[in-house]
Amino acid sequence: MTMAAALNSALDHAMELDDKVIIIGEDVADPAGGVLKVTKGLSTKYGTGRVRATPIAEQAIVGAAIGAALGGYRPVAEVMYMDFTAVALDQIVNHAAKLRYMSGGASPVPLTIRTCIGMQRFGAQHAQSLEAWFMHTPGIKVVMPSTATEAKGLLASCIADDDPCLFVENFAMVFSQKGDVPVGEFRIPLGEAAVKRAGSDVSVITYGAAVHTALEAAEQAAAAGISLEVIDLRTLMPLDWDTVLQSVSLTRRAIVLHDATMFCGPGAEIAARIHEELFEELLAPVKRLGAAYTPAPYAPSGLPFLPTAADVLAGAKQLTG
Amino acid sequence: MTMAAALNSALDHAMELDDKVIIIGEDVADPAGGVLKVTKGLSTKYGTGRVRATPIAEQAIVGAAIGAALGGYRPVAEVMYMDFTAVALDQIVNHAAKLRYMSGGASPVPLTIRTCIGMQRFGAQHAQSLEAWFMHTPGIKVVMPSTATEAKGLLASCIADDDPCLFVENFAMVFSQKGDVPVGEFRIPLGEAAVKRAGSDVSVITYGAAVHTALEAAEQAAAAGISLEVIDLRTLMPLDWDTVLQSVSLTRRAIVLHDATMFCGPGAEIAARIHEELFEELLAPVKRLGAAYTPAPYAPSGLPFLPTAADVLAGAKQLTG
Amino acid sequence: MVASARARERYPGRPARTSRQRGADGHRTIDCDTTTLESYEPTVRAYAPQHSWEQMVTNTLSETDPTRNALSPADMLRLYRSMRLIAAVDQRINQEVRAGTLNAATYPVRGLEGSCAAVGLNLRPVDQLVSTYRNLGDALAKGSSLDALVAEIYGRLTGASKGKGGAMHLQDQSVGFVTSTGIVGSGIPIAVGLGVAAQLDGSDRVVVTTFGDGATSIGAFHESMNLASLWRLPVIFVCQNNQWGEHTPIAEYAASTDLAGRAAAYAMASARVDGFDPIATALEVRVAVERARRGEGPTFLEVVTYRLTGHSGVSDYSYVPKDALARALERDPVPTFRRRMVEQGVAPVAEIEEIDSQIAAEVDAAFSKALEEPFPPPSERFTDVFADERLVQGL
Amino acid sequence: MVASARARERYPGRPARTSRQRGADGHRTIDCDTTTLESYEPTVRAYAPQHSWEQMVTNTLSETDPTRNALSPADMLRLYRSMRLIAAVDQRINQEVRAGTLNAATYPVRGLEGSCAAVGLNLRPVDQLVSTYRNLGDALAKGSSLDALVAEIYGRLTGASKGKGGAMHLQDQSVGFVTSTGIVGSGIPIAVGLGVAAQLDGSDRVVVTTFGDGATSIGAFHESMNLASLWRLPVIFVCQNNQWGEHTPIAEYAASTDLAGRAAAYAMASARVDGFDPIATALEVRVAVERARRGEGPTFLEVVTYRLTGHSGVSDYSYVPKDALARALERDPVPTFRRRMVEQGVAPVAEIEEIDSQIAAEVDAAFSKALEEPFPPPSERFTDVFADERLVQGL
Ligand SMILES: Cc1ncc(C[n+]2csc(CCOP(=O)(O)OP(=O)(O)O)c2C)c(N)n1
Ligand SMILES: Cc1ncc(C[n+]2csc(CCOP(=O)(O)OP(=O)(O)O)c2C)c(N)n1
Ligand SMILES: [Mg+2]
Ligand SMILES: [Mg+2]
Repeated sequence: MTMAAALNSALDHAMELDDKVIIIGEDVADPAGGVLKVTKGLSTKYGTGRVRATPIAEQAIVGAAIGAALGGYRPVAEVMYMDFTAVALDQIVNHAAKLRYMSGGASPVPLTIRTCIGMQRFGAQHAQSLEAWFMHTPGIKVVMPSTATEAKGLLASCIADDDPCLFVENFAMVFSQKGDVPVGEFRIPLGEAAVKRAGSDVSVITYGAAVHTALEAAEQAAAAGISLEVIDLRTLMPLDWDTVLQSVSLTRRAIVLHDATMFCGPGAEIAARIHEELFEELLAPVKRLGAAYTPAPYAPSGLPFLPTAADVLAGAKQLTG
Repeated sequence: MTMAAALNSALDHAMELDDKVIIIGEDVADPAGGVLKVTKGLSTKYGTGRVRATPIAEQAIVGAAIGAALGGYRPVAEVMYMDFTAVALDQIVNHAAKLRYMSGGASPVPLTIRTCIGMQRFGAQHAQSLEAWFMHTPGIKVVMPSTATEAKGLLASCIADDDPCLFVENFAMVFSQKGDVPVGEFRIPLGEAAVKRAGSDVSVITYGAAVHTALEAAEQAAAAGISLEVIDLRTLMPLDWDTVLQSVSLTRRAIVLHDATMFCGPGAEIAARIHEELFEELLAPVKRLGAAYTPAPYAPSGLPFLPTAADVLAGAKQLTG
Repeated sequence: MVASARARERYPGRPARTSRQRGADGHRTIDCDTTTLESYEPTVRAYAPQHSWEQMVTNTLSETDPTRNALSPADMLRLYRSMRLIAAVDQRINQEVRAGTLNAATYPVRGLEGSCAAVGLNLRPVDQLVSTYRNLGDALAKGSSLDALVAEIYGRLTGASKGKGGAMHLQDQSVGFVTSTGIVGSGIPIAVGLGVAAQLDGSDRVVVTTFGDGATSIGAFHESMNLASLWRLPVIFVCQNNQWGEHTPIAEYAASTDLAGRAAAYAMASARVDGFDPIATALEVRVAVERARRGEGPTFLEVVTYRLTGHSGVSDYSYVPKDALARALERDPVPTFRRRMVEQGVAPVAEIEEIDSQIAAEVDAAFSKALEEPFPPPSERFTDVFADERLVQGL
Repeated sequence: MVASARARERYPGRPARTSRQRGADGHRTIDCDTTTLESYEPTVRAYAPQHSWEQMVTNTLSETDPTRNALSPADMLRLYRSMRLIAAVDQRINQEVRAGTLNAATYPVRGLEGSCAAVGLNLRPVDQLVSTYRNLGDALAKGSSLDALVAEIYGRLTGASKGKGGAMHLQDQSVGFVTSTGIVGSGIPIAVGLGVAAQLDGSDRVVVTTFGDGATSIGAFHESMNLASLWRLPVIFVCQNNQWGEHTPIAEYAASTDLAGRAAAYAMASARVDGFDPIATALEVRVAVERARRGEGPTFLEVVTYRLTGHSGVSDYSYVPKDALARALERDPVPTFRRRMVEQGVAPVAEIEEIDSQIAAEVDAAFSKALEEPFPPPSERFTDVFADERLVQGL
């Protein structure tokens, strides 16, 4: 099953289980069923009252989803590409994330916002990983799966969660990631990282699409005699510090890897915290790898943008060398 | 001269010197002259063609400023409070910051966006320090002054700069900060930090309003026998790593202090980088102090939000203890 | 152009204005005014609105309209009580802010008492309202707890939001006063979403969202109007047109000052009403509420008043033309409505005086009580970020 | 309501539509259509537009309108050449994308050739244009370098943006093709700012911004329309109404499908024109451009066509109603206009054939050339982030 199908299955079960679950977004209704077909069939099954295709109006999409949440629903709003969260950011950060606090708990916002990281071949406005903005915003959870199965289980948890969640998909992975996804309803708890490969020399802390970069690097490193432990955070807020710190306390070396811009990115927080907690244990400073400090160059140009397995391998060699 | 007057003077000189400098924003024209009076008198002096009061429409304000910049002008756009940058974020990050790169250098955007951090007494939607979002956005400079004189000199540099600059003021400081500000045109180069107090035990790296927190803590620390060096970054992008690393290489202990949320904030980048560069020299891990991971609680409640001089002092004692 | 051209013929020398009629389907709508503005003058502008507020509201119910007195005496008394309460709390807050005994950003509602009360009169507790920073009138008219509001404004634990939200973000969920936002226009899409919930529930509850004239310039307003009309949601857009957005008068920021006319762009029913006349406003709100309850979709209501105070509790007000303000103050809703009630013999003067003093006492009591309430304990700092406060530990 | 009620009387049984007239001041404007939609049906919807495109454009220049042939033969040939070039490049790109030899996101412009060329015909090199991801027609019609565009699409150093911007972000500053944005509606405020610059310069240059029908739903559109009209900027808003926003037809996202009518909300002149008729479009654009040059402010132009392809170069197109598409294809602008030129004897067939083969050769040459150009060297990675590339070192 592709990640697209796994996400569809999570949505389907959630809607089946709870008729308060609704979907709001551009092109989400059939026959389109979403531009990546993730919502395919759902409007046919549950009606266009519950699966609402909208105008191109991200502020209204997210705002209406917040309102529906305040009105007792569990909306799943879709913002097509993560770059477009900038258009709706006021609703996300100033309202969804703050309403519970500003109301002293009277106004929880059980909202899930699905969005998708694009690709360099679209150019600089459809290729950004912007999760750092949301991690820096108190009051919203941030989830970024790397496999079809986890996508299903984590999305189900987001929808069932009583807090606003930003669920970040990835254009390439939606189609390329396939797996034996459990049928039926199932959930993976938010805030639990997964060790995707055990290792002893260097901990590679990562999430989302970069997990696959790390796993590829781990293969290559093994051939070079270096054992990488790959930790998939899965949830960035709340972040599973226990798993991270335990791994690094054993390997005593860490790489933080992500597709977001390195400067002031999620890796800065993770590296800083590891230094704070394991200052005495570390054999070398934590190495950070992220996107270059540039807008995404158009793919056909061949200019690099994202960190590669080779970068991870070089980092691991440097740390262990 | 207050910081408000200093900013006014910078704008006045810039407009006098270069008739391509224009101002766009809500209430910026006389008789209002800006809600904080920063643009007072300028529309009377230079006309409402060059000082344009706008509808309440931040996307149009920033977008029109970008367009005017592409059309050969040096606009200074005003977004009243930093929280409202969320409304205009698409224009700021996806356009102002990227246009030069996406055009291979054909479309520079010599734009300055002035905005202002509010206060807790306004509540959670008028009190955020969001500079981390912009530091994480390749292509835009970020400037945050702490004194009247520097406000003038740095704003002048932003306006003269050929890149988009976000210039962040602070509601309280606009009135409370006073100083002997040089009359006439003068500039402080972007990307140069200032050592605001020399010290030998701990480097406190900070910027904006928190500089005054640090200076207050330094007084108290001196009384307790601890010598703090206070570094005012002034510009967050580009960031003056030389000054930071040189200071920490001497003190071998560092606190990073800011009013932004600590989690995934600017301090994470600064701490991570210090660890990377001075891993062997550091006597203790870098200590970070920032706003709590909460929306800003309404001030009259008395709930704390921003780090205080006492927090800095406690941090310094911990590092030196 | 047709309608305004005709209007210009009828009233030569007066600014073009819209005509207002009942469409074939019985909905009140307004034709668009496509009058173009005077050409943009890059000179220092005189800060006077192009139209005086009297001109803007002359096309509401006339003095002789028989429906003008269609409210029962009981409803008129309810309106008055609500208006009086709003005015009393508003005055007290301004007094405290001016005296420095309340350190909060507050936004006076003087001038809006009647229009807020008129909305409240037509709503049931289950109906919902989303307001702005200028929220006091809406909050009280919707039936929010006076004690909880005042305590909130003072940042106390017994405040509606435990003192954490504050004056700009008043809410009382228990009576459908859902939220108030501090960011211009941003509550509008949220109200649309409450409308989606009401529609999906199959209930006949309605949602009102209030916002200023200035908010009509912002993108969120536009997106929300289209969506609400497209989905025929039970949402009433109440534009509190006080003719100023902070320091800027409407004619200096709106290409067309015919705000009600903008609803046509979204095929939405709309009306403009004299907001200084609580009865006219109440009747117009009633039409909109009934339409929404019947499932016939949203209405845009432009409620025209004039800002009788500075923008915020402490701000300068010298820039407002003295004559326009003086004329507006003559219509100050609470004293005007009180006079009318007395003149029309709706209630004996003694009864009205009794209401006045009862309210004065209630308000005094609420303020005294609030000042004795505890502040939220430090432990409240980290609650309500997420449902589970443990997630925030150590951050 | 008045106008549409009248229209309904005149055309009973047909969907209400707007009437279109010259106002007293000679500006063409459109009355608002306040027709409400059918009530919202929470059922699976049939994906067919409520109006067929023919109905939407019947109120443009009629066959007998004398101005219909007001373009000189030379201008008609220029139009044709421009259309043909756009079509040839568009076809070639689609072919390459389908063949997998070009790994880029591209957005076909088939159907827009005539309307893009009509805009280009009326602009001078110093005039400016801001486009979207569906930018190829605009880029070529504005006179951008063919070689620089094709090289850019292939990510080459000699591309207009050194290969770093790509297909979605074509630009050629040297001819006033300022920028193309990938985010719906976001180029519109930028065009408004170019209009501010033109106005401040005291020049008579004009700015055109193109965007899709779907972009009229987004906030940035609304904010920009108001600002441009308020400041009387020389900006022409060209809405390329191809009746679809990705998979969603206009009637399913727009509360009112009368897009031209929306300009009334901003007191802006507007017109709707048949975008499959390059001459009608060119004449309408001319009116708007002249108005802007005279300093009389902006115009909203709704150019109605139909999307003749999938949304992107590779996307599914099965959801589009076959009959509507077949009828639209009969009006495919390039062959239709070519036929008309031949029928009317605007130029001898041989001359037209000569143009066709010249263009085919030019396009072939540009693609061959592009494929031989170098890619940007690694050093280009960090240039153009800031003016000073040293600032990015080590980040
Ligand atoms: C998006 C945004 N921009 C600017 C502001 C600052 N601001 C607060 S109130 C106000 C004026 C609003 O005018 P109007 O909508 O007419 O409401 P009124 O205050 O007159 O009731 C402005 C500009 C804001 N809060 N939000
Ligand atoms: C803000 C934003 N939301 C969504 C998208 C995704 N998207 C790209 S094109 C498109 C449809 C646009 O339709 P329209 O404006 O009619 O232009 P057309 O593609 O038909 O030319 C959408 C939804 C986007 N690019 N930007
Ligand atoms: Mg107002
Ligand atoms: Mg379209």
